[in-house]
Amino acid sequence: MTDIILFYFLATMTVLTGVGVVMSENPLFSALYLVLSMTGVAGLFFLLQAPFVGAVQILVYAGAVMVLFVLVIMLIDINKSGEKYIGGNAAALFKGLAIGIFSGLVSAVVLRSPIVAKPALSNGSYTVLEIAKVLFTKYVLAFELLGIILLVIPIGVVALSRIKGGTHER
Amino acid sequence: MSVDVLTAGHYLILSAILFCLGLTGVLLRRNIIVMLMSIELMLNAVNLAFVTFSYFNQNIDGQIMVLFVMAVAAAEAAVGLAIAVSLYKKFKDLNISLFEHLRG
Amino acid sequence: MGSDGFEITINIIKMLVIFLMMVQMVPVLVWVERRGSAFIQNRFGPNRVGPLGLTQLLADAVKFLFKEEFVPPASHKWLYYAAPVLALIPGALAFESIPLSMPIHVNTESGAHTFLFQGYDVGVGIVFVLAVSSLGAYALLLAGWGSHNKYSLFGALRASAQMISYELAMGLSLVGILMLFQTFDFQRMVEIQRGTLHFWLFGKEISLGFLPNWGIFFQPLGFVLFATATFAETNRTPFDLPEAEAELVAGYHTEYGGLKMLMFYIGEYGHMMVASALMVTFYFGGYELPFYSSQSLVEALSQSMSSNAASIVGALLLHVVFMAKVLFFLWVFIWVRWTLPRFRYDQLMDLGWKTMLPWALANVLITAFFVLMAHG
Amino acid sequence: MILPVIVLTLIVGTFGALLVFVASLLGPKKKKTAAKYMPYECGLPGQETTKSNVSVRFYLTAILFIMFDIEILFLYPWAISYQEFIDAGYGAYMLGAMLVFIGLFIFGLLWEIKSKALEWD
Repeated sequence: MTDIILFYFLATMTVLTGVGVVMSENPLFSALYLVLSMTGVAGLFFLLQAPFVGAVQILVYAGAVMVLFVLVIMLIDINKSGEKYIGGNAAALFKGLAIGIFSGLVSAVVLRSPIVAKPALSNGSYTVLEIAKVLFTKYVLAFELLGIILLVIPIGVVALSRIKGGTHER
Repeated sequence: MSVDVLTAGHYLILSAILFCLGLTGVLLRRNIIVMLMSIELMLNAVNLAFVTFSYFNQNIDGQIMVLFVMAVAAAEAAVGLAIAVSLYKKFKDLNISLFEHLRG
Repeated sequence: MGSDGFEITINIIKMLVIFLMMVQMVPVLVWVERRGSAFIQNRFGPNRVGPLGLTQLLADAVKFLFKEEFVPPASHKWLYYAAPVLALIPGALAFESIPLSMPIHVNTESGAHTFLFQGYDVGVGIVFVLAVSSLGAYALLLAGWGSHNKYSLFGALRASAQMISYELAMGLSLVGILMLFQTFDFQRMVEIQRGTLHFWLFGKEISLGFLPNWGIFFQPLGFVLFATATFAETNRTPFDLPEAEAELVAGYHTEYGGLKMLMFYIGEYGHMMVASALMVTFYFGGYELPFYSSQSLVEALSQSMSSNAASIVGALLLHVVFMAKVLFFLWVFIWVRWTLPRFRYDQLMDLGWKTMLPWALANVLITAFFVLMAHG
Repeated sequence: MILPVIVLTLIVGTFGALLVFVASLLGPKKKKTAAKYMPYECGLPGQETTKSNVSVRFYLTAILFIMFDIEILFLYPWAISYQEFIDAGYGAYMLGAMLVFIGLFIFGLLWEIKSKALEWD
């Protein structure tokens, strides 16, 4: 019973802070709303018996990526807040229409899919050992490729900051 | 969609709502950094769907996929922000329409 | 949280007690710091108010309570007030997931209950503590940004840059611990560290009877890295430069006074207590006595009293052992503060990126090699 | 399993908010003088230093932190299952897989140190 209450509490928290991210005037507040939304999603991961992924979500997203966002917003500190939204109302209308149709399609597919009505089979949670066993046998190539993708960050960012007018210009 | 037991539908609807919120953010907002944040919101929605399927189908690959999605999303956010900072240093403003100056 | 009402109420009361224990430890630590620094500098320290100056802290707390409420002009009210509250949460969440003593087994008429001597048990122990302590950077950033003062913003940026740099070395030194103990769960770690030191090397079993089976003998370099990283993580000397330079005045909490300043102190001392509790659990055997396992302690006690009482008294005794170890490390924090000089900012960051990180990587590789070679 | 964490955050949040609220109630309400509102500085009156771009360099530290944080993150499942793989006889294979990953990690770190991106004036 507590799972249902917990789910609805976390769901409303995530959705409301998600709306806050899109709607808020000051980019710093939208960043802080996003941090709350991410911890809400991390709580949902714990609810879905995935404690390692939930802790990783807080560690990577809420603790590292969002600190970078908040840091950059504070450093750049653009105070002339141009208008929040793009384009005239014609463009906005089309975009709103597109989003409405898209969300309608997605929810229709979700509601009609057979998986929807089936409650969970057993609520045994996966230990990190099982995650590790599958990770290093089935996905070891993806694991190595990920190392290379992550190598993009330092090389790319240093090259970017080296260009004329960059922060670390030669 | 019964109320007394939690089914995959509850989580998938929530994931769909979050995804559409992120989509509106990307389409409507003018500031580049808020667009990057909306993309992060969409990726969070995708992660939620992955973990839901991993839990309801008793299959571990969903959680491993979430780890990979997080790593790639963090790399994308890092490089995206580096571009946003260099854009700000050049134009003193963070506006999506600044990308019209790219030529060649 | 437990199934029936009885367990839920007990668990909520337990969480409250452990949180209040953390909060009331702060005046004790401030007193130890002021007396300790006086002892180091050959002076008396507070001894006017009450015996040995003990109630000096009560007087300070009341004084803080009645300080004038000051909000800097044109500051972001929401962020300015949210920062001190945010400074408390990560420390409390982390401290409640560390086992303070052995679990208590009580069988009442409504069936057998086991109560963990810790706030709650999240499936993944270490990663949750690391994740929550990485949220600590927000309190600094919001305080720096909210008080609308250029210097406090610089102090906040420098403090958060230092905090995230040293989080890498802390994370890597934990990898060595994980290879050793094969589990994220603190309770399992403390059980592994029981008895006397024995390990396999190239297929031969070596056991040194005179040493306890603590983690520090397996991971000496890991301990040094972890201790230094936690010093930097809690902004303690010699890493407290962001609030000490002349130009930064008092760093991110310049514009805070009265009780809000006290809450930043509670946050800092809370992080210090979490750091020393982690050091004790990883490297010094947690709540176990060095050679005398907790089971034999409970059996010895259960001769003289009923099994429920034996379990409770045993848990309390082991809690005293745990607190003695934690207090020793807290004294080391204070001791270092009043002996070592401060780093310059670029020395501090170079140490974090260019020496601690490579050494932590080396520690991971060495441990991996020895674990592989252990069974020959 | 997550309920106690949420309950604790609420408890600590209300405790902190209560403290801040009580402090604002009890403090005396003095007249708001101009001198009081000068940002608190000590030493020489600060000459208005131009906002040097030193502050913008901090974002590079945060970006590099993300990369190394994720690499450390992938070391955790590896460290947990390392002994299991050794008992199953795949110890060398696991060590090899990890050496490649840590090799890329070290290459990224050396690239950083060589390119003097981690300079703090």
